[in-house]
Amino acid sequence: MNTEYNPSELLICLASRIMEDGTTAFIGTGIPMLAASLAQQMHAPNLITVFEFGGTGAILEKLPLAVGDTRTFNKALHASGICDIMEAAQRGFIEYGFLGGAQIDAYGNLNSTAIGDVLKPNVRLPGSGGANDVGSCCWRTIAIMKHDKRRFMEKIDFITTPGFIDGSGAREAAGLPPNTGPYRVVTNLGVFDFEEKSKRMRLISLNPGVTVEEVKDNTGFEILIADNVEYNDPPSEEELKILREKVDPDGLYR
Amino acid sequence: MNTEYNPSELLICLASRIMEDGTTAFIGTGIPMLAASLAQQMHAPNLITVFEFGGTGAILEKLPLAVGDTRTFNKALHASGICDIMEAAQRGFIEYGFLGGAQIDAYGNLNSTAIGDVLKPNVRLPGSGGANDVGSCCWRTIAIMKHDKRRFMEKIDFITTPGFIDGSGAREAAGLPPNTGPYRVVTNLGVFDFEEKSKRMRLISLNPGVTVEEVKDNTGFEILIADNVEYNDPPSEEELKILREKVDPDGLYR
Amino acid sequence: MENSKSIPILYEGEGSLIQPIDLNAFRELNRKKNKKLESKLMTEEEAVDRFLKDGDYIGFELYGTVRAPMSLTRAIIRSGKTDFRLAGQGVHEVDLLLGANLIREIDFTYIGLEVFGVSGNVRRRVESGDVSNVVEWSNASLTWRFKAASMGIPFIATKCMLGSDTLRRSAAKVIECPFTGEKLALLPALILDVGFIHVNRADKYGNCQIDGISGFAFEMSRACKKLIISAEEIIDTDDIRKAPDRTIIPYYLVDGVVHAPFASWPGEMSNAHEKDVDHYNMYLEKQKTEVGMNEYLKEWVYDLPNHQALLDKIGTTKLKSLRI
Amino acid sequence: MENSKSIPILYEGEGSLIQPIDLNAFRELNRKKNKKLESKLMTEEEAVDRFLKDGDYIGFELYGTVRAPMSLTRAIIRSGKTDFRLAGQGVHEVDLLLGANLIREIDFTYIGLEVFGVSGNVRRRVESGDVSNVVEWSNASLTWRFKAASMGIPFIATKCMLGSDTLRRSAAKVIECPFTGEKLALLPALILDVGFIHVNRADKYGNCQIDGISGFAFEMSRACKKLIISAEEIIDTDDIRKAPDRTIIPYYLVDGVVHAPFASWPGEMSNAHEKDVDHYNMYLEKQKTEVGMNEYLKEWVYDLPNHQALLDKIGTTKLKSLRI
Repeated sequence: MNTEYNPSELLICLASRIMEDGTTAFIGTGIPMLAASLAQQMHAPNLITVFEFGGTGAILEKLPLAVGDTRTFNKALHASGICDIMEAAQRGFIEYGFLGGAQIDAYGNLNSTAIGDVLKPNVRLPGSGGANDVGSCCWRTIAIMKHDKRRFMEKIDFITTPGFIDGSGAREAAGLPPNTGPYRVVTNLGVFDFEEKSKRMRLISLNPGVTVEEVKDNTGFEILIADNVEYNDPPSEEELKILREKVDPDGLYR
Repeated sequence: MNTEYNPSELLICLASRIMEDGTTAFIGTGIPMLAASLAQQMHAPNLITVFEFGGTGAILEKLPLAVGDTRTFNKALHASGICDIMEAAQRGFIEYGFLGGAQIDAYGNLNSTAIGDVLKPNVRLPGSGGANDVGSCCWRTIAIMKHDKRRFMEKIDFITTPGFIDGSGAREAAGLPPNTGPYRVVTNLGVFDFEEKSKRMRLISLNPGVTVEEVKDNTGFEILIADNVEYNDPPSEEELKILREKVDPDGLYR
Repeated sequence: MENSKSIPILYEGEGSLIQPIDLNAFRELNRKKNKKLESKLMTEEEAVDRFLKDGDYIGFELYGTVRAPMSLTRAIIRSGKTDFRLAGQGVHEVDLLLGANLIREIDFTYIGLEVFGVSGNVRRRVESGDVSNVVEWSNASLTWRFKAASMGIPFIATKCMLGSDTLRRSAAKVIECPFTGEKLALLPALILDVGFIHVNRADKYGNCQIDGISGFAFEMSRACKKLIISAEEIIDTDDIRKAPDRTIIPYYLVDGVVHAPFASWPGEMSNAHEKDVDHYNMYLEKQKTEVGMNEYLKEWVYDLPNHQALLDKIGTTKLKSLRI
Repeated sequence: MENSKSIPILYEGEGSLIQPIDLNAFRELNRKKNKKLESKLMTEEEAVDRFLKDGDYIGFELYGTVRAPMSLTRAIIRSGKTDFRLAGQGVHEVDLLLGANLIREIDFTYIGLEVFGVSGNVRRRVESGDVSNVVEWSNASLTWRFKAASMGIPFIATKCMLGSDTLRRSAAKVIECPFTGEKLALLPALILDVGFIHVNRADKYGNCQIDGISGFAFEMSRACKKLIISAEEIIDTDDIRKAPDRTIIPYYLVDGVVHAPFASWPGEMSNAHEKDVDHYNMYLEKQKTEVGMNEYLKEWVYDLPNHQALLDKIGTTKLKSLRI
C-alpha cells in the first residue's frame, strides 16, 4: 500500500487520535466525520456520532456529504431533530465538538461570520450554523484549521463561536457552562492545546517535518510552546488502510 | 324506544348542543366525551376531539375510560404527547374545553384542589390536572356541574382554575390570553352564560320542569337571570337513540 | 449593549422548590453517564436496589392506569426504601405508594381515580399530614418543568396558572416579558433523581419505542438523573436500527432496562393488553379504607417476591383474556 | 406573594427584531384556521399565489440540499413576488432566492454550500447591501425561536450565544435567572408569515409523515401563520389513521398541500431519491458569478412553467437513476 499521505489524511488521523472511547462526538461534515469513523474502527468502537439535524449512533457505511444527509441516520439508534440534539448538548451529553472557521485567535475564539466589519463585510461568510452551539455547550471542542497568519490572528473580526474569550474565567463570567471550551486545535503544522492558566493556545506537538519556527512564523499572535513538544506520528499503515478502504472507499473526501 | 332519560343523558345532550361544527374540543373523561361524540353524530361532523395526553381526531368507536386511554387515539389523525396538545391550546388552536369541580363561584372560578384550607384540608381533592391549563388557554370553557349550594358558592375555598376571577378585565390583568374564559355552565337545573359587563353567571335556560326559584334556592351567590329564560328541550328521540346505540352501546357511562 | 434595565418580578408563588435546580451538576452527571453499548438488563429488584435511595425525588410516566410502570412501583414498595418526594401526576402507581405511606412531599397536579373520583389514599395521607408538603401545579406546567430540564434550561414561561390559587401555591414566578410586556409565569426546571417509564419495547441497551401517544415520556426521560425503563418486550438492536425514527428514548439516557410483560397490570398497555376491570374494581373498593388498602398491599405487593410471582398469581387464563 | 424584586437585564443584542412577536394575534389566527377535513390539494403556483405576498417573513425546512422544498421555492421565484424577510437556515433553496435577489432582511444562522464552502449568492447580496439587514443567530437559537412560537410563549432561555459577537449582533437579551442566578440569553419567539416544508407523504388534508430525522419540521410547522406542504406522495387518510404516531404535522396546521415528487431535486430525499450530483456540481460552478447564476435561473426556473415541466426537462432516465 502507498504509505504517502495527503494533508487531509494527516488531519483526519490527528483528529481521530484525540477522541476517547465510550463517549459522544458532535460531527460536522468533512474531516470530523472521517476522523470519527476512523476512531471507531481504530481505538474507539463506542464513540457515538451525533449529527446536528437528528441522527445519533448511525453506522457510517457510506460517508455523509451533509449534516442533514440520509447517511447521518443510516441504521442509527435514534433519528430525531435538531432540538433534541442541541438540547442533549445543552444538558451536557455531548463530549466532543468539531469546529472550523476563517479566523482563530489565541483564546480559540472562532470567526465564521464575516471578514471585515460585519455590518459592511469584505467577505460575508456562511455564519454560525451549529458552531456557536457546539462551542457553547460541548465539553471539549476540537478546531481543525489551515494554519497561516491570515487565519491565526491577534484579533479576529468577529467572535462567531466563543473559545476562552479573553482568558481564564471569561467563559464562566459570560454565563457559559463551567469546564467547557476549546480542547485542541489541529492544523497542517501541529496540534495545540490551551495553557491552563492563561487559556492561550500552546503548541504541544508538531507534524512530521514541521519546525517550531515555522509554527511561529505562520501564527499572527504570540503562540505558547509546551515544555516538551513532541512529534506527531505520521498516519500509520493501518490508519491509512482503514481510512482508504473502509472509511472512505469511494474517495469522496480525497 | 324508551324516551325517558336519566340526569346524565340530559347533561350530555345539553353540552352536546353547545358545540359548533368545524372546530376543536379538548375532551376530559366522562360526560364531555359522550357529548362530543353525540355532537359529531348530530350536527358537528367536523368537531375534532383532542385528548390531553396526545390523541387528536380519534374515531371514538369505543368510549375511552381515561384521558390517556388507547381509545383516545383509535384511528386518530395524530398521536403525540401532552406538550404538543397543551402548546396547541396555548397557541390558540383549541376552541372548547370542558371543566368540572367541587365548587364554582359567580365568576366561573373552579375549585378541584381542596375543601377548607389547602394547607390543612378537610378534603384533599384530586388537584388541577389539565383543568387549569384548559381554563387558561382554551377559548371557551364549558363547566358541567351538579347544582347545589355547597357547590355554587359566593366564595370558593381555592381557585384551581380561573374563570373571570373577580370580574371584567380581571383575566387580562392577570395575564391570561384575551377573549378567553367561561362560556357556559351546564347543570342538572339549567344552562348558564356570563353576563357581558359584570362577567357574572346568568341563567339563560331551564331544564324541563325546573323553575327559576329552584335555581335561586340552590345557588349560594346572587345569580343573574336573563331577560328571556327559555326552556331546554329534553333529549330528543334521535339524540337518545344515537347516545344509547352508537355513542355508548355498552352503557359504560349509564 | 450593556444596560441597567430590569424585568419586574410581579409575583412569587408561596410554594417551595421541593427539588433544587442544579443544571451544572446535571451536566456533569450526564457527561459521566455510560455511552457504551452495554447491556443494562436487570430485574425490578436490582434496578430499585441500585438506583433508588431513601428521600429521592421520583416520578412516573404516563398517567392514569395506562402504560404505568406498576411492576417497578411494586418493587419500590417491597424494597423498604421510603420518604420519597414525588412529581404527582399519577394515578394508580402513585396511589399505591401513598397507600404504603412512602411519600413525604409532592409537586401535585393530579392524583385521583379519574372517572372514579377522589382517592382514599390521597385523602388519608394528605389530610393527616403524612405528606408534609404539597406544592400545586397544572398538568401542562409540571410537564413543562420536565421540558425545561430536558432542554437544559432553568425555566420555561407560560400563560397557564395566571390568576389562580394554583399559582399562589406553586413555586412559579410571574414576570413582565422583556420583549412584549405581557405577564408570564416562569416554571422552574424539574430534574428527577429517579424516573420510571414503561414502554412497548426496548433493546438491552435501553433504546425505547412507544406505540401511540407518548404522554410525557420524551420530556421526562430527558429530565432524570437516573432512568429505569421497563419494557413489554425486549427486541434486538438491529430492529431499533431499522426504524431509528421510532426511538423515543435513546439508550444513553437509560440506567436500567427491565423486561416486564404486563407491567402495567391491572391497567392497560397500548397494543399489548386491556385493563383488568375486575381487579381494578376490587381495588377501588379496597382503597376506600386504610384497612382495605393494607389488605390489598399485603396480598398483591408485599406477599409476592417479584413480578413473575404476581403474573403466576393472576394466572395464565386471565392474562390471556386481557391480551389484545 | 407580590413583591418589588426584579431581574436585571444585563445585555441586549444590537440586532433588530425583524419579525415582531404578537402571540395574541397568532392565537386569533390559529383560532380561525380551518379545522374541517377538507381537501387542500393545489399546485405550487396556486399555493404561492394564495398564501404569499410581497414583504412576507418566510422560512424553509430542512437544511442543506436534503428534503428542501425546491419546487415551492422555484414557484416563489417565478411568481414575481419579492422583498421577503427570511429565517436564514438554508442552503440550496435560500441560495436560489438570494440569486434571484428577492430577500431584503435575514435572521442569519447559516447560508452556504456546506462542504463546498461560501456561496457566491450570499456574498453578492449581503456585501452589496441588496440584503439590507442581517441579524445573527446560531442554528439552535433560531430553532428555539421557532420552538418558543410553537409553544405559544414569547421567549426561550439558552446558554448558547453567550460571550460571542453572535449574541451582540442578535436580538437576544441576557438576564440573570430568577431561580438560579445564572446568566441566560432569552431568544424571542419567531412566527413565520409563510412556512414551506417538504415531507415524505401527506393526505389531502395535510396530515404529514416524515421518514428519518425530522430536522426542525415539528417546531417550524407550529410557528407559521400560513404553512404550505409539498409531499413526495399523497396517501389516503386511512393510512394516516393506521399509524397516528407517525403524523408529525397534523392537518389543522396546514393551509396548502402540493403533490410534488422529486420536489427536493437536485438535492436528496430520504427513502425516495438520491442527490443529482452532476446537476449540483454544475450549479456550484454557475453560482460563482452573477452572470452564471442568472443563466442558471433562466434555464432551470424562469423558463419552466411549473414543476412538471422541470421533471420533463430532467427526463425520466435521469430521474429513474436517482430513485432509491
